[in-house]
Amino acid sequence: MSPGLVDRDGETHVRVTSGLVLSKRRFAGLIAGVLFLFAVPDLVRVAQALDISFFQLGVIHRGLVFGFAAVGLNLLLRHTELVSFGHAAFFGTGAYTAAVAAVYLDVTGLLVLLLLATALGTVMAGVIGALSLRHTGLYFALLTLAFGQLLYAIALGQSALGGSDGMPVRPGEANEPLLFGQALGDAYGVVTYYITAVVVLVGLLVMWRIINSPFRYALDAIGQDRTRAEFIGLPVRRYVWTAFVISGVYGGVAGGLFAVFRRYVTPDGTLYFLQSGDILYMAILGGFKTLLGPLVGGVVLIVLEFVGRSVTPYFEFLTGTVLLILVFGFPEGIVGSLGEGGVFRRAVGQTRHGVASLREDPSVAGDWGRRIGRGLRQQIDESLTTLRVVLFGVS
Amino acid sequence: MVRDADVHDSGGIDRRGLLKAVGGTAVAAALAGCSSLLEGDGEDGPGQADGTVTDEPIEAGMLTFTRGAAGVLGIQAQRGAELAVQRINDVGGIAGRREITLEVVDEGDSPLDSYNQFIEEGKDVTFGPISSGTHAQIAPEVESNEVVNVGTDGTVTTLYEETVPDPTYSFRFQNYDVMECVTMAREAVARLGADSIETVAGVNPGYTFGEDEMAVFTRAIQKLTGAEVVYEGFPELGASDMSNHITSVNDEEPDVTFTSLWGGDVTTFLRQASANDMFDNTTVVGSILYSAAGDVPGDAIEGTELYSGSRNFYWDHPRTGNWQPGRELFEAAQDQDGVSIPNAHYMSGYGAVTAWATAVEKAIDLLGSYPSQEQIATVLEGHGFFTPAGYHVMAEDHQGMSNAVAGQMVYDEDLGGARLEDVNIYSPSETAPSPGTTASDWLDSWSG
Amino acid sequence: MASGLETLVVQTLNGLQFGFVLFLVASGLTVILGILDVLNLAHGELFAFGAYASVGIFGYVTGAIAAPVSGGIGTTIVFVIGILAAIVVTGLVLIPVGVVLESVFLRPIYERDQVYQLVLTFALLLIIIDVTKFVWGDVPIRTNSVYSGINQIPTSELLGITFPTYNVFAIVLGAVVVVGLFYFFARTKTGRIVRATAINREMATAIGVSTDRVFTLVFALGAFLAGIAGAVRVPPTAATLEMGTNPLVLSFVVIVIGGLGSLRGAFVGAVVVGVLRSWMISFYPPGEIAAPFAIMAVILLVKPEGLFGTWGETA
Amino acid sequence: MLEARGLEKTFGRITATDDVTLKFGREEGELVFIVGPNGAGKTTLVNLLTGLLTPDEGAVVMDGEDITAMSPDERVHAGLARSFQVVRVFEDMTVRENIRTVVLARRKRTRSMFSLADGHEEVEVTVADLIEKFRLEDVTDSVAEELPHGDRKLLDVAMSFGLDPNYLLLDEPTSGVSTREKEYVIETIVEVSRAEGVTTVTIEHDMDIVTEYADRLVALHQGAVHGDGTPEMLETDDELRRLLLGVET
Repeated sequence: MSPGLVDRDGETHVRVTSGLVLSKRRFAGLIAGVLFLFAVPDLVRVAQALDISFFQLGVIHRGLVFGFAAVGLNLLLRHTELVSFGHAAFFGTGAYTAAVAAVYLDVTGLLVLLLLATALGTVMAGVIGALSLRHTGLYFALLTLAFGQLLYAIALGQSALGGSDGMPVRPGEANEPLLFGQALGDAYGVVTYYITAVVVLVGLLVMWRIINSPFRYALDAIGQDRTRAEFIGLPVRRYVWTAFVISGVYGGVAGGLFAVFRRYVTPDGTLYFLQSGDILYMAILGGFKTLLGPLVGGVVLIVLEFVGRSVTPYFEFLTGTVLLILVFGFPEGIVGSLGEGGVFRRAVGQTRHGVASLREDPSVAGDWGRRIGRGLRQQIDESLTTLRVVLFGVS
Repeated sequence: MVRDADVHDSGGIDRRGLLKAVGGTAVAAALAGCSSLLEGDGEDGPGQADGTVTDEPIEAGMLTFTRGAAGVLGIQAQRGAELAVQRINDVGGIAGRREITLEVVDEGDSPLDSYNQFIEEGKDVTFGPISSGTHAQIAPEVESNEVVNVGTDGTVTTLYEETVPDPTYSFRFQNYDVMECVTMAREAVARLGADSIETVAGVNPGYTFGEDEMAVFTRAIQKLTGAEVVYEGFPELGASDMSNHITSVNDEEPDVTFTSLWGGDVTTFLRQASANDMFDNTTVVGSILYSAAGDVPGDAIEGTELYSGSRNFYWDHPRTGNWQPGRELFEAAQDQDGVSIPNAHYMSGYGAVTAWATAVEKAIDLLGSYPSQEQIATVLEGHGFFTPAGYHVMAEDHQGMSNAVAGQMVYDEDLGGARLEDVNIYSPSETAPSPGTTASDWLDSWSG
Repeated sequence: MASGLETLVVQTLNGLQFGFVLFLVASGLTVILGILDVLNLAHGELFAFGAYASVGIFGYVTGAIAAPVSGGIGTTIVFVIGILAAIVVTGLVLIPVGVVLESVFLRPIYERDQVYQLVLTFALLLIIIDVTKFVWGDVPIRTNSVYSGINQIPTSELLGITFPTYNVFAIVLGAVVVVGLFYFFARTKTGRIVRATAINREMATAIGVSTDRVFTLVFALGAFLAGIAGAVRVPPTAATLEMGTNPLVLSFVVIVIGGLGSLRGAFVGAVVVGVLRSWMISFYPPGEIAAPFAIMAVILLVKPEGLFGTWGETA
Repeated sequence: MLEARGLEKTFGRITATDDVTLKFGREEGELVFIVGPNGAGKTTLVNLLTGLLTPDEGAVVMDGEDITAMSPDERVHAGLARSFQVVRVFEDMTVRENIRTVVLARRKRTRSMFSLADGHEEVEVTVADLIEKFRLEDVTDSVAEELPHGDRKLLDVAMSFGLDPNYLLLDEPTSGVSTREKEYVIETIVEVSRAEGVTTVTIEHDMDIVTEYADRLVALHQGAVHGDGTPEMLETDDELRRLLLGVET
């Protein structure tokens, strides 16, 4: 099962590793994606020269890191169909672990900080998972949210953790985490980016293995029918808890990466429940039925917010509108919609069809307008009736 | 401490002396609020005629809160900075040639990214931020990017003690925790007498800043009076209900209640305190009550014992009747959007720009060419300059030093807001440790 | 002047007052959760929207009626009635807002994955914040004479304790709404229909209940209650863009404590959170922010399902 | 031997099972049918035996071991499987994936997180075998949600057989299936359970089917065992006839 070319359905495919066989086009996409990931620091320099200021290493880096947490969250969301609204808890635990280890224990090793962050993020996921997985559905979402907020409140109240000001991730004398004992100096931002890129790739590969494993089948079964899953012999609680912990590991790693590259952590930036929401929205935005979607969603959402803030004071409206369009128009998310059978392809087809019929007979435009108008009027009529009923009782 | 009455005639300051002190340039004069004195002068400041300075605009970036609750503080700082920039550009810019363009970005959500963008865009200088957390975050970045930053606020004590213990490029114009809390401790003693202060309480915003302020105030007032702390409450930022904290104060009836609430929270606090008759039970001193000057409910503070500090600037000190620069600043500020009454945060923006601009001009004087970042930083250390608030020094530890102002807060119908009355002035030596001494050691060294 | 007992009484009243406002927000959220099976993240913004809307309505009312400066029982009564009317009007203003949000945005997604409603209601949260900002601006806005006006009426002084009359007013109003709400669900026909829908959606449909109507009604009711809460909360403080977040998060805590979708649970939860938080502030001030979450954690350890079961069966 | 020992379960004021004691021997391929009017406690009994419900009183014993406190998934691995009255399959999976999941679960392969799910020879053989036995070849790659009802029922039962049980409890495998398909479904079940030697306990309302296929009949009424014997009971027990068929004699 070595890498190489194989023949499948009469077409040449590329075998990357056992089980990962891609069409030539997708293989090219994979290579391009990896190249792009590692070329970002250079592209940033090009963008700078062209005065494109929003394309910033720090912003892309933050997007990747949050997107990575979303990849973890997605294991729960996609397969067990559990909506966690508290993933910032693991992200924040990871981030704060790195900060505490650096400041109080004087741990200088960058990779050691990452390991510690991962370890504590995992433990936290174990604890919160055990407490919130007694429930499913929205109650589970609420519980994870509430536990996340509890951690937030704790971080906020501890002056040893810097309270609302947060704390630096700068170990004593060294003043910045060291890589193999070396200070990175000016290269710090770029080197930590590459570390993140490598971690992200490895994390994706691991996640790819998980979602192609028998365990994935168990999670899917649990997500689709919990009771039935129990009655085919799956230890549901234990499996869900395991999935929860795995997704927490991703959160912890992401938090550690964030702390290390930012060299500063705050409760608002890592633990607040809106961060949990962001992680969830990244998964949806990118396409939660896909492996890469959450990562793409992470980068897009962070860049969108960053750019949005500088172009309009009403960027919340902008973000909200994007999410609305997503829910009603592109529920499969960016990556999902680009894929085969996705909304995007279908829309292209429809537009082509529409343009063709418009060319044939321009009067169809009028028809379309009338149809839309009628739909709108119907909706308004219905709301008015409902309003009347609500206000004056059932007639 | 000096009573306002003793110095109210300082409006007659000697123009020549002033110009000499600040380097005698047009920019310095404009910023000190004396531009009118220079009209028809025809005399170019040094450095202006020198062809070694290009006329390329200077790009400045400012991080501040432009929206949300903290926008109450941040927009004042922004407008102050904008007015300073406008005054510099009115006299042709730095060295009469280089105009300043100021880009302001909200520091609300990802300030580090915004700061980095400034650096990537090649900003010549940055100002801000407001929040102490942001300041702690960006100060180390300022040092590694080697581009001068003059902070407008970011009051945290540990900034130049722990975060960046030996700063080169990071400066802070504004007073910090220690200065404003010690000022209020001294003010409490000045009003009530050390002997009548036996118990103190605090109602401070429930985040790091509020906790720090209460801690510093407590240490200072205990040194000055030996008072006991009987209650410390920390309502959440933007809390809609402070009755619990107020009831607790009522329960203890402390001689003095200290508060560092700011902005909208001040108004909520004062209203609910008044409704719960809290002012019958205690005297309130507040380090930044002034930030709600334009929003204070008149009926709530009528007849109360309420004292507010005002950091390094209070627009009516020296009396604007006599002090023309002060009055001009006040009037110019009132014409700006979103500033009903300019306050100390206004001055933090104005002063930060002034500190930097006057230092650059001084460096141009000395070098005959536009200075490098390192040279600007060197000149800024120990740099003295005037603003309409008076004289300021950027001390060797990079902390701006100025007189602090405090007085009784009263409602002024004509102004449509609160005013300070019966103002006391505290010199930097009374409110801050000298460079090289930490605040903690300094407070410890006070004899009880 | 103050005795320990008096402080305890006043702190408890403070907590009740806080708890009642919290209940107004949480009750709507929990009923929507119980019946529509939607966790409405935009609920806090309905509260904020009510607060903003009420400022104008209060302004109109207080402009028409003077505050009872010199007393006089007649002016006092007129003033209080005016304020009450303004609060109710604010609630009514929120009803069409709720109807539109439910029928236009929420209805199409009931059948979809739960995660989409979280995205949708979050999108609505963001949009409502900016609409509020667009209409009323970035600066906090206040009512002028409502708070001080009502406080001029002596009430608690009669009992010899210091407690603002406005807070008495808020408690009484909250109590009336609580009673009204329980009456509505227990005794009125519409209320029973709603409960029937909560217990068994299919059966309700089978006996000819339009679940669409019920859903809209419930959402509108939630908006109405949130609007009233916003209006009650504004006079002692201000309407700000951030004000929606805190009640939303605390409502989550209340729901977790009380039990999913339980109205009675929401009431007990809100009062417990309000009063315990209040005591915490006076006896252990640093615990203020963590208090509600700590209470929640303890209750979850003792009783993982929350204090009361599913709504509809126990209301 | 699967035993119910004095099982009792009440819901509020309703007694769903009242001191039920039954034994199902492990005679290879025995077909037991449970009959009784609506509300007789048939489903409750199955739920108690399989662990969906915990009895208030009494015990469930399988092959000599008390499994009352055992979780449903542990019971599956001990050799006890069931199907549901309302089809419970994994709706978004294809037929093959549904069965594959079951086979993986039964062999505890699902614990493996990093191996690939596809390409296990023995697993695939078992899956293909089940698909063939239950005549689902034509719909192997269809998503469960989109299957015709009869196929869904078969899939549900196929999944239960995929668990390789010693005792299989089927809750109305033919409910909601058209009369024509009923025959087909029940015959498949009978065929496979005889071939595999599984003791099958089936809840059934259709007395024609019961008469035709039952080796043994258990009748429940108001939560209690009304009768336990051969299908001839239907002919001889008038009360039972009245209860089940509404036939007055």
